[in-house]
Amino acid sequence: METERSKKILSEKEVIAKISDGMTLAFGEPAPMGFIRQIIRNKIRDLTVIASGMSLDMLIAGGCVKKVISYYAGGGFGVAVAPSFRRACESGELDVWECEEGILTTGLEAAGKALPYLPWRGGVGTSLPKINKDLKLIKDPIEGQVLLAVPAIKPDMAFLHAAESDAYGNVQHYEGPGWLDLFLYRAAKATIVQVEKIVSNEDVRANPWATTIAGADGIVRMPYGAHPFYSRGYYVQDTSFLRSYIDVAKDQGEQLEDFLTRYFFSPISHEEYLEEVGIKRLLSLYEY
Amino acid sequence: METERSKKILSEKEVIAKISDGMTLAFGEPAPMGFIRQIIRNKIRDLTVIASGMSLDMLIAGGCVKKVISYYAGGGFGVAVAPSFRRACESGELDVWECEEGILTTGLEAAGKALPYLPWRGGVGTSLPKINKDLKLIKDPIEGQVLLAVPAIKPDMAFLHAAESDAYGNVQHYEGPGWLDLFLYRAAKATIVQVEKIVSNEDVRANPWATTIAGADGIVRMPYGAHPFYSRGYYVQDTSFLRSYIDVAKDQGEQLEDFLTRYFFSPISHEEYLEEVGIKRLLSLYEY
Amino acid sequence: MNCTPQELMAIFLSRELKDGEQLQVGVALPVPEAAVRLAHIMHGPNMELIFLGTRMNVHQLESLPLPAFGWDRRVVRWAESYSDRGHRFDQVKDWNKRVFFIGGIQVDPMGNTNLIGIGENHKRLKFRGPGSVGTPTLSTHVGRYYIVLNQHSARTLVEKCDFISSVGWSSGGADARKKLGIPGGGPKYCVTPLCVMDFTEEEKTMRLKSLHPGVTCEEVELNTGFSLVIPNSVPTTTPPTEEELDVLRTRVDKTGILRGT
Amino acid sequence: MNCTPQELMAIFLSRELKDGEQLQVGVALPVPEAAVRLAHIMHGPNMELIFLGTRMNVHQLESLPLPAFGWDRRVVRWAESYSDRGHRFDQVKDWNKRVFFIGGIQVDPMGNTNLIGIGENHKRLKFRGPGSVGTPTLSTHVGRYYIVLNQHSARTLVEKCDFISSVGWSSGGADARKKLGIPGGGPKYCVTPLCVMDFTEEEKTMRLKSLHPGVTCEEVELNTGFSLVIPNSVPTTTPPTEEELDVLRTRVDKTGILRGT
Repeated sequence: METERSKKILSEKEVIAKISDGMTLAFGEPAPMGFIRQIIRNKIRDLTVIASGMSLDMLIAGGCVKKVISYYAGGGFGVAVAPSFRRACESGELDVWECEEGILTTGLEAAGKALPYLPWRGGVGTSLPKINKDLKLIKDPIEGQVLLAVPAIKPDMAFLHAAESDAYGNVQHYEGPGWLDLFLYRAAKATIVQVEKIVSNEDVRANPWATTIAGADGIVRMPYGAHPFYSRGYYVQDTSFLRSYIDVAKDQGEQLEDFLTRYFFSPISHEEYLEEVGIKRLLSLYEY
Repeated sequence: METERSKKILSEKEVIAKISDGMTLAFGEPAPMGFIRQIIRNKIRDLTVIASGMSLDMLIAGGCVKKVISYYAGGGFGVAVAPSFRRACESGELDVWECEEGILTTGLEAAGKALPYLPWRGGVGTSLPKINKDLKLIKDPIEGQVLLAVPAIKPDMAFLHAAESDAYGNVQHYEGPGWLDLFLYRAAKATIVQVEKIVSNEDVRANPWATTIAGADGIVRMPYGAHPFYSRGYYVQDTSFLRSYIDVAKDQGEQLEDFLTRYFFSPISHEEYLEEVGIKRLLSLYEY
Repeated sequence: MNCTPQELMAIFLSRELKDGEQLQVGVALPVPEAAVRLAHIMHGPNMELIFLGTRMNVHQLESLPLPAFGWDRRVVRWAESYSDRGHRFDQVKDWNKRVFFIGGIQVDPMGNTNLIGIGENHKRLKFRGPGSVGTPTLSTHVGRYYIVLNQHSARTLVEKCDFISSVGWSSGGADARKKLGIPGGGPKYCVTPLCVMDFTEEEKTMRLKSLHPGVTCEEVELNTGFSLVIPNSVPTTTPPTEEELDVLRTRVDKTGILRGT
Repeated sequence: MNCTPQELMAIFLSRELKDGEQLQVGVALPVPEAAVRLAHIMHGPNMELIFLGTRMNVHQLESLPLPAFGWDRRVVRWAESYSDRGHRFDQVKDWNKRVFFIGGIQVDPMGNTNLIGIGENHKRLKFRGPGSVGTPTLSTHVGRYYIVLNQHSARTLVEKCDFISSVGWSSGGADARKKLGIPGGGPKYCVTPLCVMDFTEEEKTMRLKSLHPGVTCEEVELNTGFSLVIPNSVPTTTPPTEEELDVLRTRVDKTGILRGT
């Protein structure tokens, strides 16, 4: 008789070994920054990404992205649009699979349901089916209504950040996952989650209803892994850090290079990154 | 300035006043027996119901059902098929919209998403589209795969049983809702929930992730309201009661009439029903 | 009544919101955020507020401070439930009682809005916008919505959007949405720092409804990139009552975000 | 080795199940329930058991008693998560590592099964069955499944099902499922109290694979309503080991449900 249940805990290096150029990768909310920093540091190229906002911007600034399945890339701090995303779009070097939240989740649901497509109404009458030829206007077979047929969106891997997991991949977010996380998990071929803390299986079974992802394919322990974003129940976002990023990204110049070098390319591990940020700064981000 | 938030607590009578002959009603799991008993006692007729198993059988025995959207009507205790369902099907007096779990939930999801249909693969190659003409075989517009188009299923009302709710309709099941409950809630025009206990809004806000139904249209306090079925966290099913029902239902004769009279037609309220069952019997159904 | 245009906009919008409605506000939209909170305190004990996937009723709280930054997930401390548990769009059929607020980098006379970008070629935009977020689905299904602009400018209010991310009244006409099979009620007003605009009953093109105190028709026309319908007589936007302004300043916008401080 | 046919069936099935698989069992199916629990203890520390919407790994428990009644939701006491939180079918793409067990009021030579009813006219059946439950979707997507019958009878094993609720190998042939676009692996074996049957490689019709101890070919043929493929030599179903029977009786079926006590 076999008696050992296998653990699913991975190191940062083991995760990077699973990623290759050209893959389709999906990133949850808050952004799994530990993974994103490693992807940038390891110079993964030509990715198709499902990501949004400033973490998407960092992936683009890091040179990793060829195509983005995009519904939102806002900036903040007086900048309406994420600067690197904007530059890459306006120069024509980034492919944008233009969509919106309902269309994105519809395509992800189709993948999870092993269907080639699902219909959706949001987007009918807009420019979306004109600028994204994968979205087809159809007449529904029952009543003849005009709808969008959204093809299945199938990420190779989903990367998420969560509060806790046991060693077997039973993930529990604190107060609910980011809005897209479960869609990505259900659609992706594999899901790897970075967590603030690894807890016992008994802790998980004390409240199984809180298990949001049952059976992640890999778990990486990564305290402060969402920095500079928030991690619910642990810390708030580091607003001044994000402001510095926007400030240097606006010009798309040498300062951005310096910033990337300091925080993305130089630290060879998550711990090294946290050393660079400094413990005083991290401890100042308490959540309440 | 208005200062009062409205409560959503209803009496049994107020619930019955919302129901009329010919409606499409959906019943969750465990069966909301308090409502079902009132529906039978008030001789509501010609209903289309989404229900299953023995509670469906009771609704049929009570003469309320014209059509059933059916995926499962098993019996138990050595009887493979619910007896009244079987009799009504074999005599041709009951319309059966034949489906299965995936098709049912697909139709309910279409309703919740305000779509005329959704596609589903389970059922392709079976007799289901032959014996249920509402299920159409289609070719998907992206890859040409053969799928079933399932039309939206739109219940007028959903009736559910849950552990707890606050006065404002924030329902919290104990350890998760019955598998169909949330589909029914999202699809139905209105949802009314009978609960073991009404709790404070502060109790709800102490664990918002446990809120399974946010904003039921009506709440009825009904301790032991699922009897003879289980109520998770409160009591297990009353197996001997269910066995008695099956025993009298098998013959579809006078004994069944007596049973219905005793437990369904005579007690004019849920409390009267509980008196008939008896407190000793109820207290014996503790859950552990 | 001395108040900023942003305060007036928030107070105007707050009066629009009815008790019992579900009010959804996206990130970094201080005027709609303030409007919703003010209405909830003033006349909306049964309103449901939806911020960042969190659904709450906080009528009982003494104050509803605007967050310093719209992306502050600490709003969960007030949650009664999550508006999505990984399935944000499973109940859009009930969104007829939901109201939301939309901005735009371009808005045309029919209330169609553009968050995608400016330029002729989508593969090489002159100005890349932030993207549609959830506005195409929201504008399709909600009972009604409000276009809220931080600036009233001819660069934003244009004859024709380069791209449409949310359909308002499409190419115009009261049946425009019905013809597309879009169930929601569409945009009701466009609210700017200068004025409130509605849509004509038949053509569904934008019409001046009221001018904020001190603003002239000419000023509005000069800053509008299309020919706005101007009625013979245009009233002034009803000023705030003392109570409204007091509640706004002492119980909602305590730090003065709408006063520009 | 003295054991009941039900015990032998459970032990045979338990050997089929691989570590790491997800095993889903419906209500009131004691043979598959016992098989799954036995496999979990014997060689499946990474199996995931799914009963009644509850997902668990209970390898560490000393015993996994069969519930007295299949509908006993107290199985939640072992839950690590719920297999559906109101969305049972959102991840069927991953069901290739899931295994399930199906019964039937009729089963044909291609492993198609009928839970709907017997008769020619669906509006007036001679015998109304319980309905398809989730079997059409499960049989479409799971990696493989097992047909498990409580009785081996010519009334159940028929030439043609009056209705098909779950497609096995459809009208036959190794590509039958592919032609229908159905991704799952289909039925692997049909297990009864008399024997185990598999499906021929090319035609995909039912073939005798092994006879339970003491059962003859003639007995099987007499009780099968279609012409079963019978190879020249038919082995006896491998009997239980002492350890298997011991674990089954002392750690799974303590009350003797499979022994008929």
